Amino acid sequence: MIAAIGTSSYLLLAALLFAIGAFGLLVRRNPLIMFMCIELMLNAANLTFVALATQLGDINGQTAVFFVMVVAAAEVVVGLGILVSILRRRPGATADDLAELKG
Amino acid sequence: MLQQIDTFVGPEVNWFALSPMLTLLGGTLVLMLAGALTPPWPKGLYAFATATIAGAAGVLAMVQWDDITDDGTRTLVAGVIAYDTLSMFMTITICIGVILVAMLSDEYLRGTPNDGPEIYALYLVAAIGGIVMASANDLIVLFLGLETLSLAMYVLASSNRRSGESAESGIKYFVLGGFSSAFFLYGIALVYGATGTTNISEMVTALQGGVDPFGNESLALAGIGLLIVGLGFKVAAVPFHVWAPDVYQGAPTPITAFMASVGKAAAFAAMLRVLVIALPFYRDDWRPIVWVLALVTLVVGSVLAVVQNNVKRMLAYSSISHAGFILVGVEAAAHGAGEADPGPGMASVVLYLILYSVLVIGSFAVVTVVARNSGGDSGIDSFKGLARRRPVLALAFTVFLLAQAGVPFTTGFIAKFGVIQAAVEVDSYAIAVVAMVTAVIAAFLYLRIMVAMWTSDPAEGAEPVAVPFSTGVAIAAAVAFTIVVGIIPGWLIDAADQVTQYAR
Amino acid sequence: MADLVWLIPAFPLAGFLLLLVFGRRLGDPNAGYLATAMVFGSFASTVLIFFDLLSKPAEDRDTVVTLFSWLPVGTFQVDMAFLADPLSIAMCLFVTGIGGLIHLFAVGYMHGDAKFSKFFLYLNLFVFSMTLLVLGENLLVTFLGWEGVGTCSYLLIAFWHSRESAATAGKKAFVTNRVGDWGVMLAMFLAFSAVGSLSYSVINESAETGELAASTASAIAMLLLLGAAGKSAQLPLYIWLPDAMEGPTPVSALIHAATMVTGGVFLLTRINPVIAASYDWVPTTIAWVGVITALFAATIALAQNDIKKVLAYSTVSQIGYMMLAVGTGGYVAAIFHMITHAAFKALMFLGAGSVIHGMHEEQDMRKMGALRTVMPITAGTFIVGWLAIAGVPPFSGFWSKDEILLFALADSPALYVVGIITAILTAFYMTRQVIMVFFGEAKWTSAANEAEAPEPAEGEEPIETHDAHGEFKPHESPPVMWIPLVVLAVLAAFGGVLNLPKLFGIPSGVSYELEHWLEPVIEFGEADITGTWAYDNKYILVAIAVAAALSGLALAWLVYTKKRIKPWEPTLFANGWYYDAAVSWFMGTPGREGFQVVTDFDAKVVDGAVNGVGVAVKEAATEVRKGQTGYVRQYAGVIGIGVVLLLGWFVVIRGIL
Amino acid sequence: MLAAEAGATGPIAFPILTALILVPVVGALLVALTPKSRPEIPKVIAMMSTVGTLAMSIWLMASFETGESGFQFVSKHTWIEPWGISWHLGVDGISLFLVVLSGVLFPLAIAGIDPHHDEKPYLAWLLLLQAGVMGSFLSLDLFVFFIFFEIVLVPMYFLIAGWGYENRVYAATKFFLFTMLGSAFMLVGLIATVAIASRDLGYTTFDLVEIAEGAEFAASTGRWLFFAFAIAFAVKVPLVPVHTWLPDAHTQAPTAGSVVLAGVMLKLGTYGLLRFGLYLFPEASFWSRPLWLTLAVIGIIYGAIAATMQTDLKRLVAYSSVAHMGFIVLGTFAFTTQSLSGSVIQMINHGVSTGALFLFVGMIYERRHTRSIAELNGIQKVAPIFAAGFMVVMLSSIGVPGLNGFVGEFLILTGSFLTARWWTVVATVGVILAALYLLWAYQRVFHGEPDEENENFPELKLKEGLVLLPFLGLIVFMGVYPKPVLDRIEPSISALITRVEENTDFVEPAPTIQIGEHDSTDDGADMEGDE
Repeated sequence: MIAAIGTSSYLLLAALLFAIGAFGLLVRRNPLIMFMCIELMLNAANLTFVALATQLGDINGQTAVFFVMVVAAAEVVVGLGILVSILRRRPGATADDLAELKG
Repeated sequence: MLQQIDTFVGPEVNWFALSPMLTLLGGTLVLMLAGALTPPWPKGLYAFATATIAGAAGVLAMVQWDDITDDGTRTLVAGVIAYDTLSMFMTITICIGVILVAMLSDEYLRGTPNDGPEIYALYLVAAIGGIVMASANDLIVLFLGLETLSLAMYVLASSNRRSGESAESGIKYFVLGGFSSAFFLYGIALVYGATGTTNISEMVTALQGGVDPFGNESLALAGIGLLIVGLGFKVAAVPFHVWAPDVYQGAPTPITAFMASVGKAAAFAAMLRVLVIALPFYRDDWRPIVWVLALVTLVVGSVLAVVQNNVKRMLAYSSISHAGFILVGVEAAAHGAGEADPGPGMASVVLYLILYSVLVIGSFAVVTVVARNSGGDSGIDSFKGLARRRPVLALAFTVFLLAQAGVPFTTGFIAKFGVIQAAVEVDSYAIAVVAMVTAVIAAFLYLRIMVAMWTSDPAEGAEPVAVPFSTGVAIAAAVAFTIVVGIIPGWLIDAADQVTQYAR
Repeated sequence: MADLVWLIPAFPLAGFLLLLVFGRRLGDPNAGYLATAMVFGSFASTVLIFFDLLSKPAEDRDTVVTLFSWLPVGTFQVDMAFLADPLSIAMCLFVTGIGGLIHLFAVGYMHGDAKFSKFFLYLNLFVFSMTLLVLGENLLVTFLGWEGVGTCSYLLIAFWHSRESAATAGKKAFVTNRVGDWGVMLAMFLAFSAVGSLSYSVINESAETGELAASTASAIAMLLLLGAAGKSAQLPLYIWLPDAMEGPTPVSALIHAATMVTGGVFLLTRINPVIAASYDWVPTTIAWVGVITALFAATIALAQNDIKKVLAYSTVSQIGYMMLAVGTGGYVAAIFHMITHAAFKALMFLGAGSVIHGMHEEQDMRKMGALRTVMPITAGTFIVGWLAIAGVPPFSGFWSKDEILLFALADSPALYVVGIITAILTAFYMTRQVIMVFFGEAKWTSAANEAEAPEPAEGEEPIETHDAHGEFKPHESPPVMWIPLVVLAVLAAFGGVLNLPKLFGIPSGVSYELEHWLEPVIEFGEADITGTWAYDNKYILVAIAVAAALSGLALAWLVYTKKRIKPWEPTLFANGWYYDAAVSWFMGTPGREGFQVVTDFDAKVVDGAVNGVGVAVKEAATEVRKGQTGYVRQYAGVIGIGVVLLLGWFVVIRGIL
Repeated sequence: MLAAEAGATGPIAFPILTALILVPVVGALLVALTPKSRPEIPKVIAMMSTVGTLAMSIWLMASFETGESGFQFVSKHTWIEPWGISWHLGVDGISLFLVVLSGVLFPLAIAGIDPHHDEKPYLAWLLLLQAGVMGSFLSLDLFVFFIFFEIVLVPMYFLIAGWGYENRVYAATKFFLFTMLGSAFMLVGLIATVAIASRDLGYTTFDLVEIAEGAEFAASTGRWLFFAFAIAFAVKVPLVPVHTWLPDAHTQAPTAGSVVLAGVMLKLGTYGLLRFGLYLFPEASFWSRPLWLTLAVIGIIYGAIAATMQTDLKRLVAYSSVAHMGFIVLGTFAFTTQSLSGSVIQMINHGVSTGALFLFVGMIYERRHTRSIAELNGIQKVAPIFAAGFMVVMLSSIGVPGLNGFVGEFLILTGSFLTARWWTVVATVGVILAALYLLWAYQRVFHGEPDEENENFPELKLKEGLVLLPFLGLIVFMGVYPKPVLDRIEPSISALITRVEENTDFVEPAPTIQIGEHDSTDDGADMEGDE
């Protein structure tokens, strides 16, 4: 038998994804993975939007998601660009290798 | 025939009202295309073009200012853009920032691989993003603006391909920026859930009706919390400031000036929109948070600045403590948020923003020329004996530093005075006193730089600092503004008051 | 006529200003003669005013001359005003008169000094201040003079300032006097707060009418006594006077014997109604302070070998007598003794100066002796002074001292006994001095050797000329120096006629002249001793006094001439009961250390706290900035923590979940 | 700058007070703009400007209406309208002579002392400083007062840091931050005052007079506000324990800096206490008087003791300033006509005497390149005139009657004795100590035999003498005939006291009170009784 899955569950899932993304950013050293974590967080937000939009029966929430996707894409582009410029300078650099500026 | 299918009618658009943004957008495209299609422009023309475009946008904004003060405020494009004095004020502020930064970028970029239209285009894009943030009447739009600004900033920060520091600052800014905007977005989502809309005007009305689909306010509050995180990051409020020192130091100095002026201005404008204008209903919940943020930001910013040895980094921390000051204004605005007479809080904030922007660009302009002279080293030693080598430049820097310290007859004093006045009017004495005391701590830092410039002799073999023409003009303009407005601030204060008056 | 009283100070002031401008040009000796002329000028004007007052009926023998308003603030109105009344004029007479003679003497004494004109500059300034002191119509003008003479005495004691001891002595005199001034100032505040004015007329009148509360009156009197103790070198503040002998001898004669040091007595006499209006223990205290000082100083004088030190201590002792008189209500006696003392003490100081001059700056009496042979005039005049101070009739000192003792006995036998003992001692040590200096065998032939090698400390002695020629011979002083001696000798001898008692059939026409003269001023305070046992048995007192004087003389003769008894000069006396040493030790050791503690506290604790704050901020910053590690993930962590705290705050405050 | 907004509403056609502030500013700008090629010009301009200011201040004093208690030469123009700030200047008996003093000290300081290097900026800063102090004394608008009060820090900072002695940067920074911290509280208090007053007045204004007349502060609020102001002034005066910036600043400042600092800038504190303490918050001032009296007396004794033990001549004078300023505060919070008039005139006298003392110390430094008392001796023998001049100034500082120092001190103490008897009794001890530390220092520096470093100590030069002459003249004149000054001061003082009496239960004691069987006097007697 199939249990009905309510909005709150979606929200919970989204929150979980968000937390995973945030936590991942803290633990992973590899810049690429960190980007992916950010993507994950954004998409968690998206999921929340969608869930709430359905809950409220309001279209705006869903449209918002499209904007966010675009933004996410753009972010990745920029991020990768910066990353490439760094890796070209020092191949295989991890996030922790970039700590010249501190204090 | 066609009419029959033509059932969808897009929102009617008041093109004139959007003209500042459109001007900037058009300018960006022209720059990009021309840069791509035409041979390199003669010396300084890119900068000049940028300045002109920004100037045009600013002028248009001023025209619309009168339009608003005459016919009142309204919203544009199906209510997602607010057409009010706040947006215009910030537009003007941002345009001024762009003009000045463009002027001091010109010489700086000469001879680097970036000597082309790209950087300027990015300035304009960022400016558009900032203006959108400042005039958004919908949280999603605000998010878009924020991202536009941020993405441009990420690129700018890492734009110096020769410098590892620049790249590092870029990546740090990017990662943390993405991190925080994710929080911001999630916050929007939750607030949307709580209020059923992302549109600010509707949100206000909805909250007055007390709509709350989940029977408790947890969604809204969590959302507000996350929104504050995102905004706090952008304004570099402690503890979300961590990125600022590194990025400010690593980024090319003109870019740093751009971040500290345009970036901050846009971010605070957004904060006013989101907290003061959109969520007065919850003001008693978020005001204490702003209070704490202001306190911590003031203390940490000024205390940490004291022990720095790199002038760029010093100014980075000092800009954090300035953010604290502005937060004091926001806290004051919170008291009257959503009421018929909102009190002077908001006015004091926007006043502070425009005055501080000019101030900080001027300061970084001096740092730019001095650091270039000493091979990109902005350590305090490269300022030793500047008064001997370039007395006028040293004097200008002294003016900026004194103004940042809040000495009378400068804009810095007017700005601080306004904020403190706003805080006192709503009886938040404690934070006002803390702000003034931390200002004293911060003053030590400015004195340190002045001492280096005036009382110590230049390192031998230090050739006189070369001050490029355009940069010189920018500095001169900033000095003039700092002193003249410091003495005759009445008109600007009036304008700032109108912001409170004609904000939606 | 009497409204020309301002002339009295005007002359010395003019002298001061003239010397200030032309002093160096006039030089030696004309500057001295100018100064002398000025003082005699003010003496002349005093005499004129004196006769003018005489011509008036006793009750309106006082004229107030207001020059200008000095300190006018609301109810507090102080004028620069002079009061010409019997007391002030009497004072002026001997101040300017004797002052003039001393000026004249100084012309000779200071001859050849590098700073000759400056000396007379100061001297004129002093006379000016002194006349202000006595002529003042209110406490403040008196205080102006009071401080003025103090300053001049400081300048003159430290006149040979390159000598460390002189500089120190000057400072000591000023500071010690300041302690007394503390009392005087408080007295003025109290007087103003009580009667709203500082003018003597108002204060005294309120005391006479009794509207001045006894408590207030007592406080004022006691505070002024403190001031008087400072200025008139009484216990416990006398310590500066012996050191003041570092100054040139004419200064010692003028300031530290004749005039300034009597200022305290004058002040108390001036406010005698207040003393009368205060509690009984106040005058008693004054009397005992006086008599104990008298005895105390006399004992010290017994064992001094410095010719000037002996005279210094005897001055302290004699002023003690005056205080005793004031305390026992014998104001006339006090003034009487003040005048006679001024004459004979000035005489003896100048004599000493002449001796020192003749002995080539030798002050040690043990190196003198038999000087009467070489300096007859000095010796003769000095002997007159000696008889006068010893209280041998008919010399002036006898009459005045007798008056004082009379009042002492009328007040309390104890006072009288101490007074008599002091009288004996006085006769004794003065005789000792005369014998050591003028009689016996000459020890100065041996003193020659020392004279050849003057101590380095005395590098700046006034007269180099003497050391020039080789062999050593004391000599009589020039006329300019001995003429004043003679005049003073006459005064010392016959000064008694001022106030002869009704004894030995002296006609009432000439008796108690001074008392009649001073009557209007002191009638309220003057004790009425008629009918007391002492009053009715004056003859006995006279007899006792004479006996005391003669016994003192005889004893000293036996000791120092006949050598029947070996001299008894305990070091306790020689060192002034170690009182001065104790005070100096206290100031030097615990006092100074205490000051140092405060200063260190300021530097270490107060300022340390200020700098500490700065250091603390720096320390904190260096700690906190360690958190800014540069690791982007750590930054993200910080932001995360921020988020958690922020949301947590909502959870806690709003009780969500 | 104001001409734009100034409709000439002043009672007199020529805005003399504004001119007093602007002339130095213009002078400073001209000095700054002179080309390097003409090194002699700046001094000329500076002298012209300061002498002009002096002339105007003298004219001000001459045409000042004696017997008037109110503000005169008032000029008021709207400045920052949205904040209710107006350029409101005026002078009364309290500020008049401080203005004149500022006018007198600066030309002498400029003429008398040579900065040795970078004369141009030195003079420019001095002129700006003069503008600052003038503005502080003249302004009747809280905002205007504050900005001038604050701005003076900058020129003084640069003077100390740029032309001072070995430890100048430390001293300058300490001075700047310490004073700025004080004014931090004042700014908040000042704005709060305006905010609260606006609730009474119905409109926002920073105008001192309007607030003082129109606003009623509840005791509790008034006290808070008063303390916010008082902290700033206490630092400026300075009162113990917030005084430690002063010795450093004084010692390290160039001579002209010390002269101005002691002569005028310290007075900003005491003047502020009068104008913004007693006048604006009478109730709070009266309520808190025990605190101030105590601090003042502590300052008198403490400063004197510390001065006694100093080994640096300049530092000694600095600590003596702490003591002297203590007298002024004592008189201020004794609330009697005498004590307050005494305080005001003491401000002038301290300015003259201590200014002159610093000049002398500066000249000693010029000659011997040391301030250490131990390294100086026997100067009187080689330079008698120099010594004589120092002696006169010293005696005035000791408070010998007939010289100016006495007038203020005596009036203060006389007046204070009426309302603050026991504080006065202790404070009078300071008179003894003053003699102690100054005479001791004099003995060590001037008396004795000069050693080989000092035996060629140059005698006073004519130029120096000409600079010192006005000081000595003032010292004697103010000591002998202070009436003209007192007559102009008194009305304003009486008005001030009346204001205090209206707002508190304080009644100025009529001096003809009978103390009667008041036991305190018995104590007073017993105190001396044991002799």
